[in-house]
Amino acid sequence: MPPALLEVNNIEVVYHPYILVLKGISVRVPERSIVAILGPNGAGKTTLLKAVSGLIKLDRGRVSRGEIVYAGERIENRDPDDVSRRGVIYVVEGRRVFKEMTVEENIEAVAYAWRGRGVDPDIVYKYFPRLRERRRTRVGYLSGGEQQMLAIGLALLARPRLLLLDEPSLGLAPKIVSEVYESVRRLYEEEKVTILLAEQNARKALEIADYGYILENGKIVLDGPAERLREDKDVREFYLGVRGAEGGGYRRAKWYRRKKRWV
Amino acid sequence: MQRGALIAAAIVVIVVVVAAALLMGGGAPQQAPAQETQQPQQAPAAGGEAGKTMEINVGFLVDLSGPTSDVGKEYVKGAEAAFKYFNEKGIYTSDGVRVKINYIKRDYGYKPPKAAEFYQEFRDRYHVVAIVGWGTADTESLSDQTARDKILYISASYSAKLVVKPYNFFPAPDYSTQACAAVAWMAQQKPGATVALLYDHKVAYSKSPIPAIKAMAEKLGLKVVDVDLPLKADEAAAEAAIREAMKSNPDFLWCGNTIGSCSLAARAAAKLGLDAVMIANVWGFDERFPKLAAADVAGRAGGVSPWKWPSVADPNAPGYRELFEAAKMAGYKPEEVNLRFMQGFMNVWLLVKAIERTTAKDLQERGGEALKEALESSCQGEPIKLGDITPEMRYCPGNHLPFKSSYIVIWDGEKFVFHGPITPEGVDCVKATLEGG
Amino acid sequence: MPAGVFKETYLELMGFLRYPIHRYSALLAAALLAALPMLADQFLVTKLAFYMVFLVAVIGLNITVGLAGQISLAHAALMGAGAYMAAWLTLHGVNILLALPVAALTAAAVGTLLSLPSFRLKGYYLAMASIAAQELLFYVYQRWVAPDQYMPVNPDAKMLLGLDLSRGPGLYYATLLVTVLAAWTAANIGRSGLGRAMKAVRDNDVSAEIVGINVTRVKALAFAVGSFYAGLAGGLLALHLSAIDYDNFTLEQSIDFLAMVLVGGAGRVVWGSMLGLAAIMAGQSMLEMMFQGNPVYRYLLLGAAIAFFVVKEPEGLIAVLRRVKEYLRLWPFSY
Amino acid sequence: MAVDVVSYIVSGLIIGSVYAALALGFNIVYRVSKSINFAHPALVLLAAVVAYLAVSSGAGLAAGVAAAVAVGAAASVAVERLIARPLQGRPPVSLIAATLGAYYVLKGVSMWLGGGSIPQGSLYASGWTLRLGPVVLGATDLLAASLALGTVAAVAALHRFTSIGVAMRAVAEDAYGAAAYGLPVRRLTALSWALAGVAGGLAAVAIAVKANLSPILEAYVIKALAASLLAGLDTVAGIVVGGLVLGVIEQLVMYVAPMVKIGPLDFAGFHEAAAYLVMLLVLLFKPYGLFGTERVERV
Repeated sequence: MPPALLEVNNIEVVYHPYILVLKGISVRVPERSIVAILGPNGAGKTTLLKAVSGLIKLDRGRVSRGEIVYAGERIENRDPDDVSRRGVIYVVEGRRVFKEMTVEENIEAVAYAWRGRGVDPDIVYKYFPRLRERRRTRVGYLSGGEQQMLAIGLALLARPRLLLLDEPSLGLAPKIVSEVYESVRRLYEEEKVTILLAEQNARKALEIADYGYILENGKIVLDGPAERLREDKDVREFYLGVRGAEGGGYRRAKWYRRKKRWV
Repeated sequence: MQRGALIAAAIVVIVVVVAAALLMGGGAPQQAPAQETQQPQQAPAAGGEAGKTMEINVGFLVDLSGPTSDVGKEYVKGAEAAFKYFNEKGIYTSDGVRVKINYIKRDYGYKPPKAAEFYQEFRDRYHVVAIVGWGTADTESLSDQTARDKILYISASYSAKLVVKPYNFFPAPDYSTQACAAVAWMAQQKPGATVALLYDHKVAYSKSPIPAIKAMAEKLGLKVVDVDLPLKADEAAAEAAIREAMKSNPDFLWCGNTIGSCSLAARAAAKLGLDAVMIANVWGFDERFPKLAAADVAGRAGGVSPWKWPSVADPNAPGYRELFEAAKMAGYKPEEVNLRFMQGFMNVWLLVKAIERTTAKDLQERGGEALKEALESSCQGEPIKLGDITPEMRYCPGNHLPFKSSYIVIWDGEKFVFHGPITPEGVDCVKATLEGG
Repeated sequence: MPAGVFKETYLELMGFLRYPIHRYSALLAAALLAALPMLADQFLVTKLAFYMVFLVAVIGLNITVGLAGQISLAHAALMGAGAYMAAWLTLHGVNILLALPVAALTAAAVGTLLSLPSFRLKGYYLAMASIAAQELLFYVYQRWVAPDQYMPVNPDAKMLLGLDLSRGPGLYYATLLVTVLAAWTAANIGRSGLGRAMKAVRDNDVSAEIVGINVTRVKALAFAVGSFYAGLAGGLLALHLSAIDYDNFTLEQSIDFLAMVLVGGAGRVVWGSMLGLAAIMAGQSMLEMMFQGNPVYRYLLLGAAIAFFVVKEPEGLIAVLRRVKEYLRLWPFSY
Repeated sequence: MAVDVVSYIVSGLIIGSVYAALALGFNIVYRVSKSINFAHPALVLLAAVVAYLAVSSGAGLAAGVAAAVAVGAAASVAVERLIARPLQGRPPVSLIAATLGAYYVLKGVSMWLGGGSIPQGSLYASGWTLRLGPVVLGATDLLAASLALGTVAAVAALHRFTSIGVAMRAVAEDAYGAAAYGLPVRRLTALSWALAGVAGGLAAVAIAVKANLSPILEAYVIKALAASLLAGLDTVAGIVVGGLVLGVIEQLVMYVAPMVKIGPLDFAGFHEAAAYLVMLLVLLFKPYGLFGTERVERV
């Protein structure tokens, strides 16, 4: 197997001082692909992305075992700005943009981080043209979808090689979600970025992803190419909301809980 | 655990150091606490004990870190120079026993709870016979306690309330009597004049002489108006006070605060074009005033001083000679000897005078009480004089006002001109203050 | 938990002196404190008693700040309310022991008023509101309560059955009694339902509200109880001093109180307060004795020590103590 | 009468602008580290002492300003590096306690520089005055006000018009998010502290010109803390308004106080409390300041 752009090998993550969140996770993200991490609330998706981006440090957590290899280099437990300087940009969950500042100022602030590297502020407007109309508006007054677009746009300023997207669909109307995913697809194709996507909305994620991992309680319970996951009976039932042929959803659900067939 | 061990070690070290400090008393000067009884015990009290020595402990309460630390520092220099000077020259009781003063210096930062704490330390740990102290509020509020504990207290505060306290002394007229001298001078300069009284209405020290000033002004036919000038004034607050004063078109200003706000008030007066002469009380005016005012205040700024300043006095005159010798011995240049330095020096000198008027036995057995009576012996007997710095001083039981005259010092743009001495007549200024406030 | 000790009921587990060693050390401490005037010299005894006054105040602030999380920089002013009330009562012939509870209640009443801003404010804003309250009260003391700068305390009101409570052993025992009672009560507040409600409000007042805690009431009580202690300390101050000076109750003093709580250990009401007091107030005095008359070293060393310990141990000196205790417990085989 | 009031108001505006500059240091640090920096009063004191020493050694006022700025920035960065950074992510009270420690240290250093205590002295002397009708402006007024307003304006311009300033604001608003986007959060935080120190140094000179250097100089900085809140903490504009309002209120109370007497109560010196009274009322009725944005509580 050729080395992937990002390889997470059997890592464990603890939060200060003893809370174990991830146990033995391995994820592989090949260059020029979209890999989706699926799973319910609290499964550890965000922690995984934070561990990759180094932001876990700000939460007083650390990778206690295993390694994270990015482009042939180990990056676990590095400072977040060190990691981002290597081209790994993390778009934080919940539309973490600077709400007290205008769209333009948001772009200016983030562009400051990449000054001297030929930043093109217009790249934000290129993918999200409606932000251009609102560039003098305080971001706090933008709609949720626009804020999410800005968040992704700001990440683009870094010309990332690997984009970590955390729940871009969170709290957005279905129509807006589609719009956001449209843009993600587009920038994946045009900007030649690799994307690691954490989502609860498995249907949307698997639409654009090449490969998927399913995470529960800090462990990977299933993985496979997107099309296979889309066809998987359990995934269909529990993540895509398609009722299986056997019927008796609730009873089967209990059976599933008892059986824990993925463990 | 490694870290625990380190911290444990650190704590042990701190505890040991602190305990050592507590037990040994830290600095050198007070390593012999309360040893006054040892030597004289073997010595019969009758006179002619030349060659014997005894030690006494004296508390020294100073402000080196608080709001008055700037003048406090100079005062401490003078007092310490005096301790050194007299200790080396030799202090002898009337029966010829040499007394060595150990002083215990404590910086209370102008904070009354600290003063109370250190007072207890002086009393219970060092069994001091006397305290050389500092501010008005702390001295006044401790005065009843010192009377009960029979500890002589010489303060840098000359509040009128201290005049009637049995154990409080100072080598100057009280603030009220000084202020009355200023009022008398103003009446001399311009009969019927209007005086604006600038002082902080909330501070004991600033308020202290005000009733006496009013009584004196009434007697001499001067008009007075009250104006609040905060002790912590900035320029804006000083200007507001001067504008308020200007409403009554005053001929004179009395500034009852310390030099900080008085100098800013003088600056504001110059700026706003108020043509009046400001007289500040003793802590409101000294050598630095023109520089602090940083404006043209020539002929319009002055202060009260019960003594001639060392900078204008003859350095070879009695009193001043000792002052300069002491300064030289402590390593200060003559130009560093200023009014505040002299005030510190004088307070210690007064203590020395008290010791010289006691017998060793008396001092050893009755401590502060003996010193108090020694100073009060000047009431009927021979008066006390600190060279030419002070006139003859008499302290009487119930009335510790040693003399009444003060100079008025005016900055004429190049030098300080001394007028007087002036003795206020016709009004009992101490009484006026005690009854009025 | 020491080996061989078993707790069978919740009541036992929550007991105040849970283990034999607690009981023995409490007895030993009590005996030592009671016998101190016979053992130590007068100076140490008086000094200790004087620190106890401030300990009571710090304990109070530790309840408001440490337990309930309401930052207050008006504690010195509240202490003033108690001190002036006590002094005023003695001037009207009331015995100081009677004046003490009245003083405490007065301060509690004032403190409850001061809790008003806490219903809407938090953190920085609340701290500023308390600074404002401190300065307003200070003005009232300066100008209207004690215009002569200090209010004398009637020494005749400090007698109890012929024993002078204002000096010597009388002073020590009177202060000790009040302090121990206050500390005991305070330690128990932390373990009561009210104490737990306070901690809930401190950790997250919105959540506390959701789980059914009357946040407004708890905040008001936190201020009331804290101020009660401040007032009690003020009353004790009136017992110790011959006059009450308004400069006892400055913002600077309030800041010092807060520093004592934070440095000692916020939330550990008794031990944290004691350590904080020892570090700052006693530390200052000791440094003053060591470098007498040179405040520079006092400031440098004290400040550096505070900053160092807080950075190394953000939970306060109490955490250091815990560590040391743990180390000693395992000593010499620490693994 | 009315004419009289004008000159009081002008005085208030001048000292108010100095309060604003003094408050700026609190504000910048609060925004970036979410805590009151109790070391700031001592930092201002230290900068003022340094400026005074430079001026009294004959180096001139400009050298004094430069020295104050350098020392202010250095002290502030040291506090950030040694205290604020290790405490990052801890509850704000830790930072309050630790900066109290820094306060003592900086005060000790100031006293050491002053030869054992804080010296007393004036930074600038001039008899020059400008008369505009009833209003008299002195050279110290113009110097202090222009220094103070210049400081505030420079900081505001930096924050608004330069990339680095905008980036500093981003870090102040959301350090976590900023780190995710690759902003050098540590460096920008340190820079913000340095900026607070620079502002403190300039403000120190302004207040020392207006009030002389003295051991009570810190008192004004504490008062400025009140100004920082009056208008809310969010904007530099708020600081200016807060400072000016505080200054004017003080002066107006000084104007009115001698005429007011309610029963036995008189109001001499009430200006010292009046600002706090106003602040308390503002906080009670507009909890987040006159212009502050209300924060929505989330669990």
